Amino acid sequence: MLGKLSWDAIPYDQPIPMAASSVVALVIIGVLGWVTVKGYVPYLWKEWITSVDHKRIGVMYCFLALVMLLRGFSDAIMMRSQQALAFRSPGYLPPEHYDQIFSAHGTLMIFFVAMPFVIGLMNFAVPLQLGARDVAFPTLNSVGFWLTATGALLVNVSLVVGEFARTGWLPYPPLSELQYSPGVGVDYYLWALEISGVGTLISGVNLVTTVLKIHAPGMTYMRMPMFCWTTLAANLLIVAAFPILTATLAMLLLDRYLGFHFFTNEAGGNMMMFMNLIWAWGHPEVYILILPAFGVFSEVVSTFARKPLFGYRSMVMATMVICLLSFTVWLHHFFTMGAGADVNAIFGIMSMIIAVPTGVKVFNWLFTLYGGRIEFSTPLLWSLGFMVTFVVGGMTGVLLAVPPADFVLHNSLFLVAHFHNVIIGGVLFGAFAGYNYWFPKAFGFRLHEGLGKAAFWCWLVGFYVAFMPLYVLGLMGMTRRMQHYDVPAWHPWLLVAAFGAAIITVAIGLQVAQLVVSIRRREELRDLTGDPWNGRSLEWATPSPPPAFNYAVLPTIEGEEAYWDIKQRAFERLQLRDEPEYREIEMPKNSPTGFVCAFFASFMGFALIWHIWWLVGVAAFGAFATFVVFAWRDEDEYIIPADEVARIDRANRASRRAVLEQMRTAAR
Amino acid sequence: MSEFDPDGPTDVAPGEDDAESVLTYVVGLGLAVALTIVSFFIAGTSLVWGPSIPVALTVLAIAQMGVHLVFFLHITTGPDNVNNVMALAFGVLIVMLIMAGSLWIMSHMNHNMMPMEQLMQMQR
Amino acid sequence: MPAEPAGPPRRALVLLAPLALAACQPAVLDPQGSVGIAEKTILIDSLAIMLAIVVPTVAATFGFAWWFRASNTRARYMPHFGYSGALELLVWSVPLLTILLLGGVAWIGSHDLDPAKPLPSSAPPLEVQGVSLDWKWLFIYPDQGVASVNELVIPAGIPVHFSLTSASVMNAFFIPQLGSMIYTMNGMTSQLNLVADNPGEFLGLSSHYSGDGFSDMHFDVRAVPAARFEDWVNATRGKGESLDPGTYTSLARQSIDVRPFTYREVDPQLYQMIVTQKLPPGPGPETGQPDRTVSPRTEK
Amino acid sequence: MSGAAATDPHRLGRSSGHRHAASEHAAGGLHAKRIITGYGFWIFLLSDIIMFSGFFAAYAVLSGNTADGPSGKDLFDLRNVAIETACLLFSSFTCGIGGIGAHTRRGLWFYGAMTVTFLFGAAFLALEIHEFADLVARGAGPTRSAFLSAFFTLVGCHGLHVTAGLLWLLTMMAQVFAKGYRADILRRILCFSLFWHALDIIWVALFTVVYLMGAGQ
Ligand code: HEA
Ligand code: HEA
Ligand code: CUA
Ligand SMILES: [Cu+2]
Repeated sequence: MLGKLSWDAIPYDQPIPMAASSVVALVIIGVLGWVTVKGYVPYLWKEWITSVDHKRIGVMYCFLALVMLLRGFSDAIMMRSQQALAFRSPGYLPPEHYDQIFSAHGTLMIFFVAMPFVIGLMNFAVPLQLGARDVAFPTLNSVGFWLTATGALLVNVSLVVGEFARTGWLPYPPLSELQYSPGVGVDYYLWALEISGVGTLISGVNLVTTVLKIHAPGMTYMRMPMFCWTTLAANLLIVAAFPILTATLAMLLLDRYLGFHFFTNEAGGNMMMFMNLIWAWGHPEVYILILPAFGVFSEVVSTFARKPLFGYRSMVMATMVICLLSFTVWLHHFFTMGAGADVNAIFGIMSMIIAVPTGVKVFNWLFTLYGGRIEFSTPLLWSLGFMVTFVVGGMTGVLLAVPPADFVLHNSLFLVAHFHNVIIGGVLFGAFAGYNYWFPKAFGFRLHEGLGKAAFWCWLVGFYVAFMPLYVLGLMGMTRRMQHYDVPAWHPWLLVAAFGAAIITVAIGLQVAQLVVSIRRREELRDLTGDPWNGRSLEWATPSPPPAFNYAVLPTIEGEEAYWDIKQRAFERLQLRDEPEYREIEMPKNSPTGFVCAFFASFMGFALIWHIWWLVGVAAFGAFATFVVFAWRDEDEYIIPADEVARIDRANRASRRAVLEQMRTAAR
Repeated sequence: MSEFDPDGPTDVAPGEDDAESVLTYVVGLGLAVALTIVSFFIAGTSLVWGPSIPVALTVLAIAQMGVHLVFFLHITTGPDNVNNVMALAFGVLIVMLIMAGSLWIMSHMNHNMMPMEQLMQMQR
Repeated sequence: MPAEPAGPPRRALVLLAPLALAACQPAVLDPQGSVGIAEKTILIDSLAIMLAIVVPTVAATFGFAWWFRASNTRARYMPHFGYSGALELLVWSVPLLTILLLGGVAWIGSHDLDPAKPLPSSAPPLEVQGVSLDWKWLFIYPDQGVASVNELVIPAGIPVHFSLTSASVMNAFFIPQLGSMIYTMNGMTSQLNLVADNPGEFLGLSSHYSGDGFSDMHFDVRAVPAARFEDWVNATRGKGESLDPGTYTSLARQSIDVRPFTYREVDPQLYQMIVTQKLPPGPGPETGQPDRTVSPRTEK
Repeated sequence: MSGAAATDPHRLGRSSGHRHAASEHAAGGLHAKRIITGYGFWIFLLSDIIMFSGFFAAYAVLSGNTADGPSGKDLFDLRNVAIETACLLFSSFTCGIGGIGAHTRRGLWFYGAMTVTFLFGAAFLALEIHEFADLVARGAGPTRSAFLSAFFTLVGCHGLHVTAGLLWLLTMMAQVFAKGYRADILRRILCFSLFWHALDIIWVALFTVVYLMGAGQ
């Protein structure tokens, strides 16, 4: 009846996960209870869960990422403390638990923190920057989000019911084959990623189409803000890379469920093929993460340096070059598998070549700063922190791309330090820059600057203290994924690293405090103008938060810095353009399709993991029925009447006029 | 591509067809059938030098895919089709990279790591 | 388990080993063989090449950010400075040239230090066949006809040619102080050539995660003078079990924390039988009850 | 300051107020929507083709690993494949005709051609299932060797796509029946025919690489 599922699946004998998960469960029940008691459920359902508004979906992506970030971080703390303790001792986490932790940490951080964060930012900002009313496929957008959430849910359920994979964030066979991992952990991993992978693909298709096909009049490709370009590149990579992941994981699933022999030891299976295919996805994946971050920095640096982005065309070019090159380097993750000198050398050199367009980007940001009038706001601090940190991480990446150097550094903590250096110093800093930068646009009030800056400094210092020792340890020959060790020389460095993680904890505390304090003081932090940073791209032309339809009338774009140009003209003439003729606007209706899909997908995934075949059948039927209903739907849109549009836009114009008024008085 | 307005009314969706195109479908079908027949013929014949058969088959397959793209999916090089073709080119490039890269890597791996016995068998 | 208890002097040695190791850290930067030395040199050279442009970049970031701060009235504000052909050229060519140099290093280095490439030496290399098992290392000396577990004894100054495979899942064979690592995989045999220039004790480990017992998959490497190596072989021939398909099958079962021990003699076909899978791959976790499949714990 | 004059908002996916029927704009809006949907689906198809390339790569690498079991030469029946190919080719043709029928709102063309398409597709599927069943019965199922795993996965994945296509085709016919040739329905038909033609392209690669080259080896 319940397949492999029984009461034994709950790890009573492991106090730590039990305690952790009961706390989480209590918090979830508490939040749900509070929401229900307060009567927020209808609001949440109508305004968020079924929303097809790209801004709302973007916010939900970021929210998911932040929650999962906390979960991934608790794993990180556990690993750091385990390794601090486990010198000639078993520490406090037995191997089968420790192994789940680093696997879950990597999986969560990459797929459910970094991915949703950047996708959320892109979803939120890109249509606004393009001067569009919405994305190309609003309902599918919601489906994509909810399938991602399903994946995150499954990974977290594994904490309580059963176990998570103990095979690392990429489950190399044959270890991940049924013979060597008979538990459900790998199945959790596989189904979570298959399901959320579909979600990611959908959102990739959506954003590619949006950037290429939906623009305000006059918004030609070479006038798009840099963030739109990096979005295009990142989503092209999603569209091209995620299918490979889906296919590869499907093969592993077939091996595990139906006894196929893709990667088994027996019957001619070839595990090297898995490595080959997974990295053919995996390397583009890291650029999927970093490119949107690059876009955020481009926006932030130019805004706060009060200058246009230096070398715009070169930046576009560099972005597209990175996009293509990222598919030519994947072997650098397995130089030590024995492909031979020619293959290693070619892929090594291809990897290094990526440093050229990346370097171009770094230098262009540098020259954007040059001659600027730099305002050290929180987003800019994150960007500067990124510029100094990322070049170090990129440099160690290039070092790893030299095959003979990689022969002694592969799989060492040096590698772990490299990728945290680029991911934290690049992706995460970018996400936080974007979070601070666009928060007022999304919610109508700014985040507290003081706490934001404090969090930044703790993060920066904490990062260096936590990860520089790992470079040293890697050079001392310490490999990754060690549950315990006997080498005395490693111990002090691991203690330092643990201390660094503690500093990061403080940073996170400050960041949470920043959010809480900002919400409580939202009135004094209110952004009345819709343009809190004196921005340059189009999103700042809308009120904060923007209305559902974004633009009452689509703006006409006449230059590279769409809003800046409009603003300058207004400043020169000290008056706004004439009021346009308002018309009614047609917007897509909210739809529960995404949520319902995800509902069935969650059950289907869970049932597949536990071999509960009847439930698989029921859920599959439900999903199919949803799809048919969706396919059958009539275009459902609703009309926002012209008066309503006029009312909202006039308010926006009034606030802008007030700014002009101030300028006029100042000019006198 | 830079100043090309993506939303100009000249743009077409991939697969867009107009009422006159029955003829293109007929031509496409004819070409596709012909190419298929040649492929099957070559695979089964001894008239062609054996080792060149895979090459010939590959060329024929590429030709046939081209026929399908042009006559069935209506992908052309016209200015209204730039975006569609660019996307296609990107996709084809990635497919080529993955296929060629995988085969190249894996042939080296398999060669370098073949167990001694099999290696000797192969040398024989 | 044929873990024959080591005699008192040996046990002392095992206990002392970590101390000896502690003395020769950091490992990769303190190489003890020509392969490791070359790799360290390449590592440091490459780093230096890159630092030459990374350090100025970081410095410029600080410098520009500081000088052009909004409150600095002496800094010139250039609100329209968004393009410069000369700078553009610089920005593309500097990294390109650096990479050209580095790429050359990578090309030559990959070929010179290819793990499968035999090392130049007047003496013929010592053949060692290594097998990674769950979770220990088996080293077979085909020419000497002996084998050891979790202990690798090699003559100093003479190159060693390793043929490596795995009995079950993937691992990687790595002795940080001697240089290159390489993966071990079932059904395949990878080649690695290393040399220890001088006698010494080194830490060897698996650098590719392979399951619950992974952290204990380290082994002692003892490079001894050539004459002492003969002594070791002779002493080994005198004790322990013999390794044949039967004993191998029981060794292949999952177990961790195996003390080093040796085999008196080895079936000369054994390695080939493992590589060609005539001996089936290691069995993996022993799962009895259904609940065990949920989370099979290792027996400690 | 978003005070730009209302210049042709209909170039956007979401047309603002086309009920005002400044009518040539309204048409433009619909046209744009068709382009957007078609383009999105085109991108999706490309990603699907890339997924196939993953399976293709696996097949190409594993095709020699027969584990002393049967190889392609022993198993493939080219006559069967030729008939399958013919089915798909003709169904692609009739699908195109059906699309034109829908566009020109000629029910007979549309329903007739799409029914023929369905029948050809179903025939293809039947032949494939028969082939698979036969192989399994001969002890050459997907668990026999890595080669057969890859073969069944690659060809089976295409077969699953065809199945999905057939279901989709039925819904499309039902939708036209229930709702008529509305713009959104026509858009869906456009996507469907793109899908169906793309499956054909994949099949060309498949019969060439798997069957023709496999049987010749
Ligand atoms: C996005 C990717 C990402 C990120 C951000 C991190 C962040 C961190 N990682 Fe992670 N790590 C990986 C990806 C990542 N890691 C991967 C892929 C692996 C490999 C797994 C494997 O081996 O298979 C790995 C492995 C890994 C290891 C294992 C090393 C080993 O193999 O031995 C360790 C050890 O300590 C570690 C530590 C840390 C630490 C201390 C952080 C810290 O920097 C933690 C940072 C903390 C946060 C990111 C939380 C921040 C939260 C907030 C700021 C909340 C704010 C909230 C509101 C505003 C409401 N990581
Ligand atoms: C956001 C993520 C991200 C980014 C951006 C990068 C960027 C790069 N990475 Fe990294 N990498 C990872 C995430 C990332 N990586 C992860 C997660 C892993 C491990 C996965 C695992 O095994 O679990 C990994 C592993 C990894 C390896 C495998 C090591 C091993 O397993 O042994 C290699 C080897 O070549 C490598 C190289 C590079 C290179 C060359 C870059 C380049 O793109 C960097 C380019 C940037 C610069 C160079 C800095 C700026 C440039 C200049 C200032 C110009 C001047 C500089 C020069 C000319 C040198 N990475
Ligand atoms: Cu795996 Cu050789
Ligand atoms: Cu990479």
